Amino acid sequence: MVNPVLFIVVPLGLAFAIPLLKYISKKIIRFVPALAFLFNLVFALRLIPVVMDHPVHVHIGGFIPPMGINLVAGPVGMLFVVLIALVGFLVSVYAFHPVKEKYEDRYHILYMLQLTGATGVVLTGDIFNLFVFFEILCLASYSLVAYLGNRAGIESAVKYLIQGSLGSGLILIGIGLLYGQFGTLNMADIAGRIHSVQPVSVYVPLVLFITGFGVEAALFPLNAWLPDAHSSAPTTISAVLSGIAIEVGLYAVLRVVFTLFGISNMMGFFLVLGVLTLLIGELCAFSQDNIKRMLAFSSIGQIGLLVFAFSLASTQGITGGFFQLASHTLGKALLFLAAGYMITRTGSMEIASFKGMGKTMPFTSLAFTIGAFSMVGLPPFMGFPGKFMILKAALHDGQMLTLILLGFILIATVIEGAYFFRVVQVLYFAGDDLPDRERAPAAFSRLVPIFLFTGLIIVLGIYPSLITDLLDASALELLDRPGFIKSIIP
Amino acid sequence: MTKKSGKMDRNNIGKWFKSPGNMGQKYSLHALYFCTGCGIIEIPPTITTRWDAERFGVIPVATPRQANLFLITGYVSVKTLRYIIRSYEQMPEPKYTVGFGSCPINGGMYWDSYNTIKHLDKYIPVDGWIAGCMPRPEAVFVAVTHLWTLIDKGMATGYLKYREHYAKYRRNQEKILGELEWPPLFSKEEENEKSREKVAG
Amino acid sequence: MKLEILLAVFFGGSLLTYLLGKISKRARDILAVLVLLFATAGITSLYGKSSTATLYTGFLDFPMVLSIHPFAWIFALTIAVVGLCAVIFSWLYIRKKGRTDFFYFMMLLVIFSMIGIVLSGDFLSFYIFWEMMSWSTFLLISYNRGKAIAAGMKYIVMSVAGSLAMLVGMISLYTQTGTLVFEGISGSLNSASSGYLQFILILFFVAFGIKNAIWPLHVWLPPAHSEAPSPFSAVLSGVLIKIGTFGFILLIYGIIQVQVFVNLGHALFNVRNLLLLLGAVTILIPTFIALFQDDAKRLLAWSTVAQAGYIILGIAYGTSESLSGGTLHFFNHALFKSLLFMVVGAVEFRTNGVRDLNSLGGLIKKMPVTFVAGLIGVCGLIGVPLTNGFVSKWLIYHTLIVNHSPFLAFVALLGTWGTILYSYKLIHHIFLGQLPRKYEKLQAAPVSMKVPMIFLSLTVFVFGVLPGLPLHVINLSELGFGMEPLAINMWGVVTGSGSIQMLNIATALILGGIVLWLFFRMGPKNTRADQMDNYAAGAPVPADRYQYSVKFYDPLTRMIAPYLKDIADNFYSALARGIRNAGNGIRRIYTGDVGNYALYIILFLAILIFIQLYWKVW
Amino acid sequence: MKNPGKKLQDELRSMFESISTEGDGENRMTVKCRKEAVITMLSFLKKTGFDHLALISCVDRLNDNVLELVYILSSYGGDVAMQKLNILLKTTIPRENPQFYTATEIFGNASPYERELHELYGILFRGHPRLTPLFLEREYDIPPFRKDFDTRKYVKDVFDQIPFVDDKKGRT
Amino acid sequence: MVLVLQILFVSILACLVGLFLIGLSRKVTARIHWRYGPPLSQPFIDIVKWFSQTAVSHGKLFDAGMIFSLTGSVVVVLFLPFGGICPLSGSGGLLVILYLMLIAPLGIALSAGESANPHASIGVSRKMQLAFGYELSLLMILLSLMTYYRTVSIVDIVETQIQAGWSLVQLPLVVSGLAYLLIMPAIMGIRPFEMIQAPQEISSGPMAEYGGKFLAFATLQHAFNIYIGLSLFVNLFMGGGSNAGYFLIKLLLAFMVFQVVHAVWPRFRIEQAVRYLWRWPALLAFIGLIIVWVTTS
Repeated sequence: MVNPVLFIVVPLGLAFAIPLLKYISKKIIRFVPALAFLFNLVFALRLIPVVMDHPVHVHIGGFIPPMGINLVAGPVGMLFVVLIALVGFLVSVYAFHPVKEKYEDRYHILYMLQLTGATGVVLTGDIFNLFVFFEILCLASYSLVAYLGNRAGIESAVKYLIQGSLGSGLILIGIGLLYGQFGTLNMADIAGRIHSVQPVSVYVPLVLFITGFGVEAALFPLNAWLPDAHSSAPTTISAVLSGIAIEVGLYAVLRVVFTLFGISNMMGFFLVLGVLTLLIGELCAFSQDNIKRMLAFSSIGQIGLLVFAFSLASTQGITGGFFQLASHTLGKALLFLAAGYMITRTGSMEIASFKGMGKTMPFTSLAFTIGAFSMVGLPPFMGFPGKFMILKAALHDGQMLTLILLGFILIATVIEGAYFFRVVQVLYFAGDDLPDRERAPAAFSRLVPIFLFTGLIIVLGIYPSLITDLLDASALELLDRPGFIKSIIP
Repeated sequence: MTKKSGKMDRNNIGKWFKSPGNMGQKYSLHALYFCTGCGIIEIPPTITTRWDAERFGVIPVATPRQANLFLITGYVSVKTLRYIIRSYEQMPEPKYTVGFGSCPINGGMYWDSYNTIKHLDKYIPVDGWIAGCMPRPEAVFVAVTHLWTLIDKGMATGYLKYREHYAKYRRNQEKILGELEWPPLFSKEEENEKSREKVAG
Repeated sequence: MKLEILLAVFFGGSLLTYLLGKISKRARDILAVLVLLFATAGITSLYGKSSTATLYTGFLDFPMVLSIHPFAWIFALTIAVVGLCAVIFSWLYIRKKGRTDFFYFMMLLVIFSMIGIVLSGDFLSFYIFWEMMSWSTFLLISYNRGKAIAAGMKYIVMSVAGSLAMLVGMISLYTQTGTLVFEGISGSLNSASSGYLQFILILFFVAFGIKNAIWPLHVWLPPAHSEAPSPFSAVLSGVLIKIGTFGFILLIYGIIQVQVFVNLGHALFNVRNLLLLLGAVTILIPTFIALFQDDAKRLLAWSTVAQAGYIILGIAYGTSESLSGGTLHFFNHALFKSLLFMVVGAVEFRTNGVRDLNSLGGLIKKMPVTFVAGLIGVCGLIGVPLTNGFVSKWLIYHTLIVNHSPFLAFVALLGTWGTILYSYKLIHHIFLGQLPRKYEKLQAAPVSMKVPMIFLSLTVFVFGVLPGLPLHVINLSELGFGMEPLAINMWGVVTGSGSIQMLNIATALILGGIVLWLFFRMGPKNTRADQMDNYAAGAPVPADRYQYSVKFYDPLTRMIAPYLKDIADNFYSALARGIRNAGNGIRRIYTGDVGNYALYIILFLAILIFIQLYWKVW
Repeated sequence: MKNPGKKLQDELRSMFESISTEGDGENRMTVKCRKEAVITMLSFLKKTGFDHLALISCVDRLNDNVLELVYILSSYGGDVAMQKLNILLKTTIPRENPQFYTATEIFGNASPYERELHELYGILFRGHPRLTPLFLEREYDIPPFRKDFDTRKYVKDVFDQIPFVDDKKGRT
Repeated sequence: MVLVLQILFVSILACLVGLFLIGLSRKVTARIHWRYGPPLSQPFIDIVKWFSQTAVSHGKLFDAGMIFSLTGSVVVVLFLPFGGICPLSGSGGLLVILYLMLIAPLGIALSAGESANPHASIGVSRKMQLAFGYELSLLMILLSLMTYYRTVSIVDIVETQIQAGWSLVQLPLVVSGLAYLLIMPAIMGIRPFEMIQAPQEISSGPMAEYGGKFLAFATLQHAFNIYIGLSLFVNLFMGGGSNAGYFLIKLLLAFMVFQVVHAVWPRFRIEQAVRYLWRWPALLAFIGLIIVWVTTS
């Protein structure tokens, strides 16, 4: 039974080992990130059965809570660790082909830092430690967005930086207020004593946390950075950003709202906010003709759907939300990788330039189509059970507000179907049999991750009950706040 | 010799059973008026109230397919000959032609004109003539009654003559009109086969 | 033959066809037909049996159940037969075109998913097969590029909207009754309030209405049918449209029980009257629009929409006779409509791609067998007594009249006369009239196209003269729904207030025909005239300018035209434009200036605090 | 404008030399001129208001071996008095292979008249867009309307040569 | 055996009555035009003549279509009660009659289409439009009858009329009867609505290419058409007659009403005809249907 700390330590250590390894030979540094995340993936999967019955607690430096920093590896945490490790490993395999010759080692270091930050955020039980890892994640993302060095990349990175830092500033103020109020930084401890204080003074940190983490989680007004960042970042990075970074931001918001401050009737506001994000994301995506921006806006839309699912605040809703989160991570990573690979062939990001790609790159376009069908929620693919569970939860909830919002969700899904099918049609049917470009030999390292993602989407689409028990456990962990508190502070 | 105009034996049932074909043709002459020249002015009075050709079963019809009496009223110019021949050939088989007025007989007052046809029966067989430079309606009825007697005696066989001597007729037509657009109506072998059957019948 | 084996082999077969196509085209064609033959044999062997089999429970522990009962059997058999004929038909039709493996794979997938829908015993498998049918149809409609892409897009957007509505309806049924299996739902549904039932009916009405092309939701059908490749549009308009009918029958007669459905909700404003009204409108308006069409397949597409109206009338009326009339009309319509599409496809194949009615003509001289098939198809469409269309239409009219709703009967009968006009226009423009010079050297339809056409024409006749065969099976299914079956014998229907005996009508017509034929042969032999020897006031017949087909019913259509603006289509395009403008508008929010973004964050903070002050949320 | 014809006559006389005009100037006036002057005369008259060319006809004067062309003009556009006036413009051209200039540029409707004259009198109008036969079915070596065309001889050797279709059976 | 006799009797008699009525109509028209007119037996003479002519045929469908259309008319006659006799009443009511009545125009349409003559095609398209015109009101009238008597079979309607008196005088059906009167000339194809096969109109429409035998069949079909239109009217609205003689007198009476109109009226153009048929008779029929629907609901 491996100690959860290793999930953070190993990638961090290897990240800083890269400059040393560079002197031995330039080639092997490309394989280091893959190695690190393979380790994470294997051991995380081994840890899941353990975590299922009782969460694993690690007290760093031997200090017992609420003094020192402690890591809490509950089902939620492990779910995210697995997702991060899986996507990280496959994207790093995709990155065997160098994105750009110069500064390749810096790319790999930042990439590993980014994902270590993400893993750290997910596992930590201490709000300041949460902030630290969150900062590592954001900083690494800022620099990676600007990695390509072209004008668009730098400009969007700067915008992302400004907004991100504003958000982090707010979080820091929130932590300060909480620390001033309760004198401790341990989540469980704060959660236990949250109601002993009159609400107004606690409400301000809640709002600050939500806005801070919301910037990273791309809620409606806060996500202005996302379209530029994702479209100008290199393919692998935008896959990771859409796949992991936003989800981790959402995890942070969830952890704050559910465990730290407990459920309140803020949920109605979050329901509306979620559907608003969904509608705006889908409508913007509908009128895009650059494929990466379209996928970015569709990520915003999906986040809105997740927020709606989680704010139903019922076990079914949260399980559905987690399932949809997993399907979005895999689906969006697949879409970005496939689109990126096709962009290297067509040269431009315009959808119109993808005419007749069905003939020249059959496998990638097939993968893209399956990804698109899964995002829209067509049955044999992973998106369908996700939507199915969310709808079930919403209908089970049965209030009038939820039903009306459900109507909006359906309209948004139709719009989503419209623009995804439009791309599929361009791939296969547009263009009157132009002389098909010669089918270049597909780079093996690029196709493997795409195939693995597609396989996962189909398998989980047909047998969703493989991972539902893990999701139920994580939903329970989120919902029964006192259980979480008791398990950390005996 | 003036043949006594045939009495109307329409109600003689015996004759109906003996030769229904002839009787049918006699008492239901559906006329196709080829209105060339001045003769057509005479037709409306014959078919309307005052002279009423319908008493004898003669009614105007629209297309040659439905007609068995072909009335050519007035002078025949070279251009209209082409359409007369075409209409005549489109009529079903027991068909009778009647030249109306003196022009179809021998060119009438246009006897020396360069573009009128002098003797119509050089080009299509004509069974009966009605003399007069535009004969009156009564003359039409006399012609009709004469036609009855001809049909009775089996002498109104212009259509058979046309069929037998089609080559001669065709040659005359081509001599006047030059090359004709439609193929010859009776090709060689069909003609002798028909005539053989006629002889046998 | 167990159901899962049937479906598994079918799916495996279609995958194999795709792969085999890479190796040898001939083998792929034969395999495709073999797969369909196997399916047809399998289904026929299930006659009369009604069994259920749970497939697997991997999906969120909802059991996926397959079940067969006589009612589903009719649908399954029709789908298989029409699919078989379409695939045989497409042997030669598709050979010249590109991407043939893709075409066969998708065709078999569509037929597989339709049979899957019909055999499914619970809503989950029903929905999964429904979605697979939607997106494989989408891929097939946009098969031959150009305008087909827009048609495919219109189709998929509407069918996604429809299936989402069904998903919501299905899950709300689950929340109400706790199970997704049909029997379970119908068992525990009687407790539900009539308002809830009406809500469910409206939701399912949207889903099935779109597929069944009921009037306001029919907008996708004409472009989809005229752009899809002909063999597929035969399947599309023959059976795929009727999956919505299957859904309606399943819902109204299977789940909600027809007595409940009939007197549900307010006396006048209930779902049944809505369906009846829309059914009537669906009969009238498309029939008039079909008069205007100049493209053969678009005309047939509009006629499909009109005939779907009859079926809706039959089903929504609720009596056992109207149900049997509706189902029989589905069965008949599948036969003669796919026959007509094949005829148009054969003509299109021979004249390589000409579908415009005004440039064809006189093809009877060159394609006699196709003409006879087309004529029988058209007679079936109109409902001429010796064909099967007559029996089903008679049943529908008889119930409408006897149960005292003459206005619906009037609309349906008027629809039939509209059908006569546009179907004669179809036959006249393609086969009758002057043969243009450019088609002088046209060969007849190839054998592989003639066989399915002849087979379908025979079925149209056989079921016309012996309506007892299909009616017997329909009676079995009505017993399944717990309704008293119709009094039928082999030759027709015998009811208290009026009956039809096809024996008398058939013998009268045939004997009369023979007597008159002998009477006709009396008298001298007819001489044969060529088309150039027609009456043209003595003038020679001008070649290629002597065919009257443009603006065929102009005096009539000129009168109707001002009233026939296509309201539904304008509404949908306006909606699409609205969404696009909204999209562009909203895109303005992301102005690209970081100052605004920072402002947004602060704004968000302000809103949150405002909520707390105002509503004391926390 | 009591008497438009009088004014026109002296106007013409001043404009063109060697023309002679007679007629009372009330309703008909004939103008004779050389064949070269016809086209300019026509355009001049058209400008003064005689915008309607009623007919072009031709008289075959065999004995003085001349074909006389007559252009009949009338006026719709001019003022009321002028509308009563008809002008007959006459000119003469030699009989052997007669040629003349076409009037179609000035009066569009002249082309059928000229085709008719070409067919029936054999006058060749140079510059005519489409000088094809108009009515006649058959070709004639001497154009039929010429006086030296002997119709009786023509009938004798064309129509009478065609044999009757006699029939042994004595059918008519 | 009795059935076969009845069938023969009814079909031959119907044919004779039809032809006689055509002869009578030509005689009456002539008399109204103040001229003698042809003998009453003129149609029979015409048919004998036509059968002695060699006709010109344009192909197999040309003949088959003609036979198909005449068969349709003959079979319809068998379903209509002729006085007391109705040979095939058991197997079909008004709906079957309606559907059988569409075989005749379809047959002629097919054979005229085959004749590849645009006159015929224009004629057929006019015939179809006219049929669509009068069918609108005919359907409403028949529906009002069927709802009033609550039955689909025509024999029951005749029986109820024999006891309860003509339906023309039943109060709710008067309006429908009036509408029927207005559309009768269109159904029978006589003068105000004769634009389909009048010789003056585009050389007699569909008949443009019909020669000897075909003209005979077309006239027979026209005769049957007149008989069917009249007998439908008489059976449905004028009590239908308990024995054949009584029925024939009613037939003659009805025919004379329309014959007088036929003699003096000019011909409508096709769009005038359809516009008229869709305005006044349709309105009356619609009101009739509403009245019947309300009174018998």
